Formats: sequence, C-alpha cells, structure tokens
Amino acid sequence: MTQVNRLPGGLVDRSEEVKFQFNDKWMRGYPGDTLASALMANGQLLVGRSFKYHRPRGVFTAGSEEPNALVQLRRRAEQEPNTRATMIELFEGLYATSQNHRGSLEFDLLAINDFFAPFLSAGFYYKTFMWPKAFWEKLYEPIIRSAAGLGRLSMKEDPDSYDKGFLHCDLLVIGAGPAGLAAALTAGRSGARVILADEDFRPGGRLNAETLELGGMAGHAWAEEAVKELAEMDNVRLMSRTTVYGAYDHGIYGVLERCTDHLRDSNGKPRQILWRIYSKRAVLAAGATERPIAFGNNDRPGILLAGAMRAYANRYAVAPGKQIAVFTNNDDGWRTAADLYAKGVEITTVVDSRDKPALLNIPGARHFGGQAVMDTVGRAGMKSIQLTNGQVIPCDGLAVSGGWNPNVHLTCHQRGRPEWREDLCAFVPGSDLPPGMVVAGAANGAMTLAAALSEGAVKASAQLEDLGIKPKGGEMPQAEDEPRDCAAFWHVKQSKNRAWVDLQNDVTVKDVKLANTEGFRSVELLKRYTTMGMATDQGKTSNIAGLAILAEEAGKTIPEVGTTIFRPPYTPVPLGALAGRARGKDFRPYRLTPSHKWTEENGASFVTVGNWLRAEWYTQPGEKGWRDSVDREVLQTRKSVGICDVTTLGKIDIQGKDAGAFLDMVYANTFSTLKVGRVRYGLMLREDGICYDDGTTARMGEDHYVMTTTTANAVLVFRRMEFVRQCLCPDMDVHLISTTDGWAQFAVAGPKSRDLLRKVIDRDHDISNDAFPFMACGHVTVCGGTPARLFRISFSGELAFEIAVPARYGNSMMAVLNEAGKEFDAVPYGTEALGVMRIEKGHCTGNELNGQTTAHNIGLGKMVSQKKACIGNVLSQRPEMIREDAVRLVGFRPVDRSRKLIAGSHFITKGDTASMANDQGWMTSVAYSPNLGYSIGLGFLKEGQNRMGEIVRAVSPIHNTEMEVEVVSPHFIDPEGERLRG
Amino acid sequence: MRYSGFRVLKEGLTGNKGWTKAWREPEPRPDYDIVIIGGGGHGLSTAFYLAKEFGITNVAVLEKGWLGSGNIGRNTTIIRSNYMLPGNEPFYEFSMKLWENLEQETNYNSMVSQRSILNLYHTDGQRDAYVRRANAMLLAGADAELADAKQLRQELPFLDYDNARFPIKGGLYQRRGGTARHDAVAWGYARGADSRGVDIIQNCEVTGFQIENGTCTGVETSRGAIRAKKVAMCVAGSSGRVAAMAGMRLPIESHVLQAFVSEGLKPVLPGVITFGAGHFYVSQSDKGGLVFGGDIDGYNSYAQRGNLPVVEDVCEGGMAIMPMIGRARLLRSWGGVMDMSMDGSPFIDKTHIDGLYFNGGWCYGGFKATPASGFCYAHLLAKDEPHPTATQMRLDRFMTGNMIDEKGSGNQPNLH
Amino acid sequence: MAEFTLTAAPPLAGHDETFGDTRLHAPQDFAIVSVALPLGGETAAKKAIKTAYGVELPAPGKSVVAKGKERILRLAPDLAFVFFTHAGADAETIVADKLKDKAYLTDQTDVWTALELSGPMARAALERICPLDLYTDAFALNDGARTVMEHLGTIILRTDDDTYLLLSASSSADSFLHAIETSIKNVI
Amino acid sequence: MIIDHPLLGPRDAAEFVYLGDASLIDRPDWQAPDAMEKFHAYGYLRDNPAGEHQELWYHEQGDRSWLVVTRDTVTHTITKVELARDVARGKTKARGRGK
Repeated sequence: MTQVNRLPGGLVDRSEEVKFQFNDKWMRGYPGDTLASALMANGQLLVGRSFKYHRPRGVFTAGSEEPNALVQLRRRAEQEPNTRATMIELFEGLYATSQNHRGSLEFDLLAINDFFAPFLSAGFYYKTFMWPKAFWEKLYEPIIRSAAGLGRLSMKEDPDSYDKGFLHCDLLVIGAGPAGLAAALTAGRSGARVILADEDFRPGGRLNAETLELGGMAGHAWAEEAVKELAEMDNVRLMSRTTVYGAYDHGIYGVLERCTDHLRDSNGKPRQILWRIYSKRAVLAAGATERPIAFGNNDRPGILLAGAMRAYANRYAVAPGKQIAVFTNNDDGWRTAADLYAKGVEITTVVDSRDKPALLNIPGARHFGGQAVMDTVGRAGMKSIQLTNGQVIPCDGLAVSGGWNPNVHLTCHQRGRPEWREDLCAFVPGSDLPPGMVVAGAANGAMTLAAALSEGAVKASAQLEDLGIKPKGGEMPQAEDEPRDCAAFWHVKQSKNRAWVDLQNDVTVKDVKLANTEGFRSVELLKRYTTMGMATDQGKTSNIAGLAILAEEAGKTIPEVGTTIFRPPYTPVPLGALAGRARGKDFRPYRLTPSHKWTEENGASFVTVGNWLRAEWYTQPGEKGWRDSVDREVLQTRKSVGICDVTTLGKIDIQGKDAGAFLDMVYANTFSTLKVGRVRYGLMLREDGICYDDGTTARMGEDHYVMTTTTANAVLVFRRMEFVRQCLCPDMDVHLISTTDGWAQFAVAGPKSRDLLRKVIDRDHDISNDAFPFMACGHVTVCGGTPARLFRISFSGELAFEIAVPARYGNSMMAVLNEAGKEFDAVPYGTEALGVMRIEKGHCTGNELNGQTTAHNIGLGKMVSQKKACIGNVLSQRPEMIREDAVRLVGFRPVDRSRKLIAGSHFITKGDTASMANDQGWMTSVAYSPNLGYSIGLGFLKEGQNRMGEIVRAVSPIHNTEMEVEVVSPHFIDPEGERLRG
Repeated sequence: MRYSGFRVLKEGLTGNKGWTKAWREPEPRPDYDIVIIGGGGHGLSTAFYLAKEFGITNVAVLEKGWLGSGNIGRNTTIIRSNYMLPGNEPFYEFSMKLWENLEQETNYNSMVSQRSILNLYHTDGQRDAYVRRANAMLLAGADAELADAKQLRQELPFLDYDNARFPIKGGLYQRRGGTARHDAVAWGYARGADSRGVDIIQNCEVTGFQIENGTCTGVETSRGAIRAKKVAMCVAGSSGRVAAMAGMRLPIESHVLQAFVSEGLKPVLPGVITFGAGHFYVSQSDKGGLVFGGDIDGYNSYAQRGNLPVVEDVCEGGMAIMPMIGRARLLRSWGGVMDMSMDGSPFIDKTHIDGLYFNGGWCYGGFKATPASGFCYAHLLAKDEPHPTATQMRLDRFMTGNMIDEKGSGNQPNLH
Repeated sequence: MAEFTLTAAPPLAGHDETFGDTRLHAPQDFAIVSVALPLGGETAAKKAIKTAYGVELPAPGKSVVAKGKERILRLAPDLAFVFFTHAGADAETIVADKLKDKAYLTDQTDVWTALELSGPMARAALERICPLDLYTDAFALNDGARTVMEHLGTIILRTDDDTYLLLSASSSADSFLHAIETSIKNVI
Repeated sequence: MIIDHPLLGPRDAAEFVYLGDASLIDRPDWQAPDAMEKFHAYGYLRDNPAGEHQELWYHEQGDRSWLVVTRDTVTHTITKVELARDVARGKTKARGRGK
C-alpha cells in the first residue's frame, strides 16, 4: 500500500520509512507516526468492529480517549489486546491485528447483530433468556460471552518484565501541554523539585496539533525549546510516555511509564514502570477532550472528532480523505476546516448548528448555519452526509465537534464533584479537589492558548509560594486568545437512524431515551442499564452527551441530573505493571533456614511454610515414597536420635526489670515465678479469650527471657507484645527484639540425644539429668568455645534438647550434629516426621489452634489464670465458651486398624444420620504412626473428655467414605511423659 | 408488565415504544406497617419476600440515593455457599437455593450463572481445612468437590503450576457457585416488590428515629416523618451512622474494600477462582471484563475509595497464579464501604428497642447473601422470630461467647 | 581440642560485584548489637554511651560514627544499634564491656545481612525499591531508617554521598540480594 | 496514605499495620464487678464514626512504635499523630491523679 492520504509537512520524520503490518498487510509510515496516523496515511480507515453490533469502525480521536481503533498489538505471548492505535508509536516491524470480529475485519459474520438491533435495545437481556432455566449456563450465556469481550489474551505467560519505583517532588505537573509546560518552567526556574509527566511521546500537547503561535514561534517549536530548557535543569524530571493514572491520598499519585512499548524489543529491560510519586503539590494540566454530536450513522469510518482531524493533519500530516465536511457547534470546529484547507485538503462544507455567519472564510467550502448533519451514507467508508435541510453532500471524511470537556478525571479520584459551566457547556473541576492539587489550562476551563499559558504559570507560582519557595521566571510568551464560542448541541433530533452516544459499547440516543422511559433516571442507573461509559474509554467522549440527553428527556438541566465521577485509573493500566516484579518465584521473598545448604545436599524435599522453605523429609537411597522416609525418621528418632532444624520458630528476646510481670500479662499462665535457668510452656490468648499462640519461654537471667513462638505467628505475636508494652503497660521497663534469624536452632530428640550432644557441647558443661533436667535452659559453648543456648524441651515426647548457635554456624552445626550422631545412627528429620511425632504426643499446632479454639477445647482451661490481669482471661469465661459439652481435643484410631484416617472428617454419633444437625466435631490432624502401626488422629469432639472408648463414625462425604473410629486419649505414646524426663 | 422473549420480539418489531416503567416512583405515605431503611440489595429483597412470602405489602423502602446504589451496585458478583460453620452454612445454602430460582421468581434475568467457584490450596494444612469445610457443605446439603493439581492442570491450564512461589496443590470446587449480574438483582427485586405494592422511595434519607418509651414508632426523613409499626435497618456500610441515630453502638467497623475490572476480553475464565496464598479472586463477566478483588484496605473508612498498596497487592496475587493476565489492563477500580463485623459474620436480629430491627455486618460478603438475608429478615419482621437458618446471627453473641468466626481472626474486623 | 569444629558461613559473605562504576558488596565481619535504654535509666545509658564511644546518642533516624569507627544508629526512642567490625561471635560481650549494665543488649549480628551499595547509579537503583526520599536534603549523610523494600524489612543508612548501607533479615538474604541486583540491572 | 510520624517524619502508610479504634488503649480493670460487660464493650463495640477517628497504627516496617493517629474516615485527612506510649502514659497519670 502507498501512503495515499499523506499530506505535506507535519512533525513526522520523512528521512526514513518504517514498515509495519496490519492484518498481515505490509504498510509504511514514518517515525513520529502513531499506528492510527500510519493506517490513515495508507488509506486503511476501517480498523475495528464495535462491541455489540459489530459495526465497522475507524479511528475517531488522536489520543487516549479513543473508543474505536482498538487493535491487538504484537503477537504470540506478547500479544496485547485492546490497544489504542492512537497511542501506539510506530516502530519497524510493528505487527497489529484488528479484533472483535468473526471472519475477517471486512466481512464480520457477527455484523448480523446490526440487523437484529431492534431486538437488542438497552437491557434487552434482562427481559428474556429466562426459560428454560438450565439454558442460561448452557446456551444463552456461552453465546453472549463469545460474542462479547473485545481482544484476546494470548493465554501465555507475559514474557516482559515490569518494575516499580518511588519518586518524590515538590511539584508534580500532570500534562506537558501549554499549561503544563508553563507550570513546569515556572517551578523549575524557581528551583523547586519538579516532575513533569505526559502521556504522549512528544511533549507539547495540543501545541503539536495546532498552528497557533507563541511569541512569534510555531507552538510545537516553542514546546521543543521549553522541553530543552527543562531537560537541562537538575531539579526537573521530565517523563514522557508517562500517564498519571490515579490521585491517591496525601499527594501520592499512581503513574505508569511506558519504557519499551515503542521499541520492537524490550531487550531485557522492564517494559513499563509503575511509579508512586509522592508530591507536596500538584498541578493538573491534563487538557480537554473533544466530544461528538449524536446523529444518524455517526459512527462510520472517516468520521473523526474535529480536533483529532486537525491533529492528524498538522502533526502527522495525514487526512482521512480528500473531501472533508465539518460539523460543529462551536468556533473551534472551524479551525479544522481552516487547517485542513491550508494543507491542501478540499473542504466541501462547514455545517454549524449555530445560525451565525461563517466564522472563517474557507475557499470552496459551503457554509450551512443553523443546520445539522442528520445522517451519513457509506458502510465501510464515508460517501455522503445528509443535512437537516435534506441536502445530501458527498464527502469522504467528516469532522465533528460538539465542544470540549475539560479532563477533570483526576480531580474526581477522591470523590470530588465537577461543576457545570454554562458558558463552556462543560463540567469543570469543582472546589473539592484532592488536597494539594490545583488545575490549570483547558483542564480547568481555560480554553484558549493565552489563558492556558498564563494559568499554568500563575497556578504553579501559587503552589510554590504555599511551599515557601519564591517563584521566579513565570513570564510566558505572547499568545493568542482564539475564539472559543460554543452552543450546547448534543444530538440531532431529526435523525431517524440510530445515533450513537457511546461508540464502543454501542449505546444510542434511543437507548438513553428507553432507559429514561423505564425509570432508570439517575445517571448511575442510566450507565448501568445501558452500559454507557463502561467501555475501555470509560465514556471520555460519550458521558456528557448521554447525560445531556437524559436531562432533556427528564425535563431537567444537566446540573440537576448530576454527573458521574471518575475513578482510577485515568487510562487502563496493565496488570503486569501493577504487579511489578512480584510474580512467579519472586512473588514473595524466600526465607531459608541456616542449614538449608546442608539439607539440600542431603536429599531433603522442601515444603513452603509461610515464606520459609523447610525440609519436609530426607530421601534415602532405596526409599520408594515419602512415607518410607518419614517412617524411618520417626522410628529412628524414637529409637536413637533425630535432628531437626527448628530455626523458623519465632524467637523474641525480652529484657527489663519488668519482663516477668510483662509476660504475666501476655501469657495466660504465670512467668514471673519461673526460676532463672528454667523453661515453661506458655499459652497465649487473644483478648477475646481464644488461643492465639503457644510456645516455650526460657528465663536466661533475672531480667532476661527468651520466648519462642510458632513459625506462623512470629511476626503477629511480636506486634501484639509491642502493643501490650506500649499501649497497655507503658510504664513497665521491658524491651523486645526479635532474634529469630540470629540463632540457628536444632531439636536433638531421642534417647541418645544427650549422648550426642555431649560430643558437641564443650565438656565443662554438665548436661546430665540432675544438672540439666527436663525444662532446664542455659548458656553453653560448643565445638571449642562457640557460644550456644541449650534448652531441655521436647516436642516429640522423647528425651530431647534444642540447641541454638549463632546463625552463621547453623549449616556447619547441622553437619557436625549429624557427623557426631553417626555412631548412634542419628537421622535428620523434616516437618513431616515432626508432625507425626507431635500427633503421637497429642501436641497442638495450627490445625488445632486455628483461631477458633479455646483453652477449654484443648483441655487447658485451668491454665488460664484468673488470679492476675492477663490478655484474654476475662472474655475466656463467657458462658458459651466454657460449656461442658463444648468440643474437646481427643485422639482417634480406626476400629479397623488397616484404615487410614482422614483429616477434615466430621464425627457422627453411631446410629445418627450424617447431617449438619448431628455434627459432633471434626478430625484436625492425622498421621500414620510407625510406632503403633496404624493411623492415628487428633480431633475435636463434643464433650470428648467424657467419651473415651466410644466408637463414633468419622464421615467424609467429600471422599464418599466413612469409618468407625475409637475415641482415645490424644497422648498415643508415653502418656505419662517418662521418656522426656529421662 | 411481564418480561419475556416474546415481548422483546414484539417491542423490537414495533419500535420499542411499548416499554413501561420498571417501577413506580411513589411519594412517601405518612405511615406503613414496615419501613425498611436502605434500598440496596438486602432491603429490596426483604421487601420482596415480605410481600411474596408473608403477604405484607404495606411496606416502604427508603433509599437515600438511587435504588441499588449501595454495595449491590458495586461488588464482584460472586455467589457461593462454601462456608464451614453451622451458624453460616445452612443460611448460605438456603441463599443459594433461592438464587437458583431467582429469575423465575422475579421475572427478571439477573444472569445467575452457576459457573463454579474454586478455592485453591497450597499447603497440606489448607487442604485439611478445605476437607473439613467441604464435608460441612455436603452435610448441609450443598455441593462440594475436591480437585488435585493434576485435575486442575487439565481444567485450568493457564494457572502457574511450575514456577509458582506457592505451588498449587489442589482446590475446593463448588460447582453451583458462580456469579450474578449484581445491578439486575436489585432491579429484579425492586420490580418484584413494586409490582406487589411495596413503595420504593428513592432520594429519601432517614435523618432520625421516632422512639417513644423504648419503642420505635417511625422515622424522620428528608421527605418528612413516616410512622411505622416496625422499622428495619438494612444499610450495610452505613450501619454505624444510622444505628447511632438510635443511640446504638454496634460490633461493626466500616472499612473500604476495593474491587477492580479489566478491559473486555474474549472468554478466558470458566468460573470464579480464588488464590489461597495471597489476596486475589477473579471471575469474568459476560461482557468480558475480568472482575477481581482481594483484601480490604484495612483501615476504617467511609470514603468509598481506597489506596494503591492494596491495588498492587491484589494484582501481585493475580500475576502469581495466572501470569497470562499481565497484558490485560485494569480498567476501573472502585471502593465500597463494608460493614465489617467483629467475627466476620452478619446480624439479623431485633434490637433492644421494640419495633426496631437490624440487618448488617455482612462484611465484604453480602452479595451472595442477598436472597436469604431478605428472606430471613422478612421472616423475623413478619413473625418476630428468627428463620431457622439464621438463629445464630444475633447481636448479643459476643456477650455469650457464641461467635461465628469462619476465619478464626478474632475481634479484629480488618482481619476477617 | 574439641572433636568437631564449626565454620562460620554468614549469608552473602564475600559478595562483591560491580556494575560499571556501581558496586554492591557485603562488608566483612559486620557486627551489630542492639542497645535498649532502660525505662528510667535513659540518662545513665546515654552517659555510658558517651563515655564508651565519645559521641552523643543521636536522635531517632540519625547515626553517628564514634571514635573507634563504630557507628551508632538510633532506631527508636529506646533503641539503638551499634555497628562495628568484629569477626567473633561475641559482639555482645564487647559492647557489654563498654556499657556495663547501663543498657539491655542483644546480639543482632546474625539476625541481619548487610550490603553496601555505592556508585553513581546507587540512588537510581534504590528508587525502584525504596519508598523513602533519598535526596540529600531529605536523607542526609548518616541518616538511617527502617523501611520495606520488595516485601523485605530493610534498614537503610547513608554512609557517603553515593553510598548506602542496607540491612535485611539474614534468612531472606538471597531474595534481598536478588532485589537489589535486579534494581541495579534495571537502571544501568 | 502518608502518616507523619512524630519522630521520623512522613512515612508511607504501607510501612504501618492498622489495628483499630484508639479506645483499645483504655483496657478495663479485670477485677471490676462488671468486668465482663466492660470487656465486651471494650472488645466488641465501636463508635465507628464517619468523621474524626482516633486509631492505632503500628510502625512495623519502621521503628516499631504504636501511634495514635487522628484521621477523618470520610476524607482520610490526618490531623494529629502521637506516640501511643505517650498517650497511654498520659492516661495512666490522669487516672493516678483521680485517685
């Protein structure tokens, strides 16, 4: 194809050509083109299909408000649906396809919807498709879903990377049009820290699209100079291809920078960066968006907004056709006629809804004052327009201007309400702006170039003064106050054919009227019923017209009907960018235990526990499944000795004269009476009396305790203890610091554990049962002087110790313990074996202490002291929480010992039907006990303490199974605890 | 006017000129048997069931804004009954059964789509908890199904099974779960109630209660005083504010929950999917948008908007389980005010003031409860005794210690 | 002589890499001891610090370098960290000898992993992960703060114009290193 | 949001963890005759105002201080930030004087 629609001049670089493909057709454009301008240059006016009726559509705007020209950019895993052709910078080899059609773009089978349009009026689907009932999911909905939607995801992992960042500034200037540049220049020259962000790849805004002059310079040339000056200032950061998409609390803005989208390849760099900009003040200079007028068949390819057509002509040097008509209700539309004429394009007609003399003299153009375009002809491209006076005028392009709407979007992000300005026929920012923000230029209703420039400088100066910065250099060049008269004119009543209000979602004037007839009279109800403004453009070009028509129908004024406010984001933001680096393995950090390396080298499988990776079991040669490994680890530990890295348990260093009293407050049981050199099991409640955490706390010195928490709750317990310390006991001398990562801690469990440790602990420490009995603790040294802490505690129920060394020695310590243990056939064991042994002993973990469990439920009700102030003791005594028939933790074993218990089974009394009403409790944890040779379980059973020996049914309808189980003590092994005291 | 495919055809052929108002716009009358405060989903469904099931039609629904402007107008449209506790599960299953006949009952297509809901699990502990929950669901007459990673890989090949930080081990399905077109639910109930004689009064804000000798006899509104034999609060996020007018402090905090929708896409997701190791759940609307959300922002708020950290957290969760959505774009986000209760479960109860009733505390899960909430509230209002599925949803349960705490997070609303 | 010997292997020990003029390395033998000021004993503790190190305890968010090259960072009203170079596992004893019993001490050496990032791209790299304003006027020489980067709790200190000391939990050292390396790679 | 920490200056709220109404500082006396009712009110009932709200935030990714933040729940505007420990001490002192 050749560039049949290319005009002379423009801001494209004609020194080289760029080749690209659209729907597999090769075309050419120039650097500086967008895909939209390049397609137009090549005469490709048909670009896409509409959402509902699959109407042929072409480029309608020249910016991010584009409703029609959405394409799929790139291919394979890089395919990016719904991309606005107006925002795609042309690059060599660009590949794009049209979307939302079945069959080719030119012959879309779903265009049949257009013929059925009478049956597809607003909300039709709420009134039908209800019979027969089952057909909704099976028939109607799949048809609707496959026809709806727009572009397609590749369904492959996004191959690009994304990054995020944080920026700080005194003044954020949003938009680099005339007002934004004036604001940034003023602030930059005054020495403030400035960020200037603009969504375009060429700063300048409308200056690049117009022929207006500043101080005798072409607008775009002045913008270039301004940008050059700003770029040289250290205190100014210029960010083009950067959209400020959201205004959040306290001056934080959400910002998307597109780094490599304009390149063929991202070369391993992040494709986009999501910036959080912390601004002390902001100037919103986002300009204005033109809006169309609704008339019959106003959606054809070749019909563009007038300002957009002017931008294409002036900036990109293209026009959609050779004979252009202009339809306007304002002065600005005339400039399109004048600028295109100046570029050598024939202007056939200027239709002005205002009955006024011609504003400008456009040679060859006929002027129709007080008339309107009523209809158009030409399915795939414009052929002619018909005026309200009946006249038919041939043309192959139509520029429409219904006036301009200030881009107030960001002013609404904190629920600010725009206000109606009658003289502009538009909403302007209200008084309830996000704190710190001011609005300047067209975004604020300052519609002329001179006004925008001066307002940009003045508003920036005021913001600087507010910050205590003396503004200087705010003088801006002379510019024009061009005529901007506008008369409200929303839709052409004489039109008989459908007139589109929302192009993308196919909402017509009739739909708006129908919604009003049916009582959907709030603008919010209108939106929801008709889907107006809900498409990817969020109604940037359609909302106001819809509102105006609703107002007219309801006999109200526009301000009476109100407006909908805008919510973030200003333009859509890729989910990949919002996620940044946090995906795949980098979703969250990994925490590794100190012995991770040794563990990895010795056959461990790993399990994720919170952010930790822990050894689950160690596979030995010849072991066929995980059970082989776990059974071996359990048996060997109980027979001789096993070693497990338990570093993940939270460790909190508690020091201070009031440390004991503080722990009395935190724990349900008492710690102030604990002797130095001793450890105690502690139960922690929430204030609502429910068990929160448990663990052991050791008294290492008079004023020094060391607490352990569960792995899962380490951070939460610390937080809560700080709350108690600072808010409830502010006068206690107590200090907390986490040492979880500082100590590598190992459980050494089993009858040979003392023998093993004797080989490692330096000889001057006596760890005999007398000197170091059950629940003793103390400082020792290991391997010739390395400091360590030793605790005589047991989770397995065996004679056991936990030994902690500084984490740097953890990996070495694991190796040493295993080496020293060789003569005892010591085994390293993982979390599974740990779990089996704790179930054999009836100890609780997260499955039991799940935040719903009382101390009473686990048989520890008496541990909750009622003799002191402590968290949770009062509310733990509420009547429903201490009922005799509440569920109790008990043990279970299958009557048929060969059966495997199922965690999550519910208990039903024998003879009762299995139903929720007869539910007696549930199984929390199960394991195969290699010591007992059968499956065992822990669970909560109603009044379980009184039901020992009873046979109940453990039902698991989800597995379609049930079995009889016997209620037993939860202490399956060594119930008297003789081993751990040995 | 009765809606049907035939009517759509007929109107289509005659220029769509015969459609009439979906509901009346009546002026408030001076007194009613029952005044319902709040024209959101729950208020409208209460009115509908009062009329349909209990024959009480001298009812007004007072709505401060436009009907359906509360959380029914902005939510992520999920319906499900996959609860665990006896205080909840029968209620939500009752709701599910009402959903299944909703369209025929209201003569309005609210697009109840039982496309399934899947909760992924990533650890053995989570699996055990899901087995317990699945069994509770089955024991309560709901449906449930467990799927292992192998099955999921076949059904949902686009999830990240091989490179995940928290590997997907399986999931709990409720095939009867799914989504519904949220606005249409409100409109269907509104039409159904209106056609049975209920007055739905929009733009009518309650400004106070008339309380005489411990008995509530009516309300003050922006459109005058209205007397009523019974007054029923049903105002979700505004519960605290409205109850304060009656001098009540509630076990509720108002928090902001953000929700999100992407640009329209051709069909990608079969049903609802929730991530078990992060804050993310998602479904796809009939129009093609991915509708998703995650955690509440976490601080008390009536601002109806949230902040960036949660937006990012949610999208991180999304990319973590389905990295193929990276090039889909977030189109719109919004924030709703959630009546977060102290145990994450709701209240349908009388208050200590005679004639004044309370329905609230739905947290971020009120949408799925819309039918049963209305039905059970209507039951309570009509008979002065709780519906059998809602007996635990009492305001005094924190005094007795009979909490309904599904998550086990305790008395901290932002953790539920 | 003990039968077994332990070898110290702190995570990231010896890490040293350069990206153009920007360097990322783990300082050697980096010891950390926390110093908590007893309630009611603040004055005595501050005096002990002054005596031991010759410097005043700085305000929260600030650090000072003592005469013995130790750096003292005040993290909270009643908490400071002392950083110094020391190889053994007895860092706490060394501080205890200086401060006697005037403060509560906890060895934090192995709780943290330290990386020093220096060079012209250091700030640009940190911009990608650090929420704090690191411009000189907002984060001056010797300023220090605890914050969060890529989901990791981090202490950041400015030790020179273009040099930052970063501390994060030792268990997640690999993820921490990955986060910083990625930031550098993304900006160079 | 940004919380202006009284000691550390403005910090992103993402560094903080929210707890709830600052009345959680006013923990009732466990020995009071109506302790159960008081703890019920303390633990469960909230003013939940639409407007100025005093609330507790914890600077977890910072100096670990608990703060009492006065924030408007409708606009999110923060007007005051105090160390919770100071607030709590002030209350203890006030109670002491009352005796």
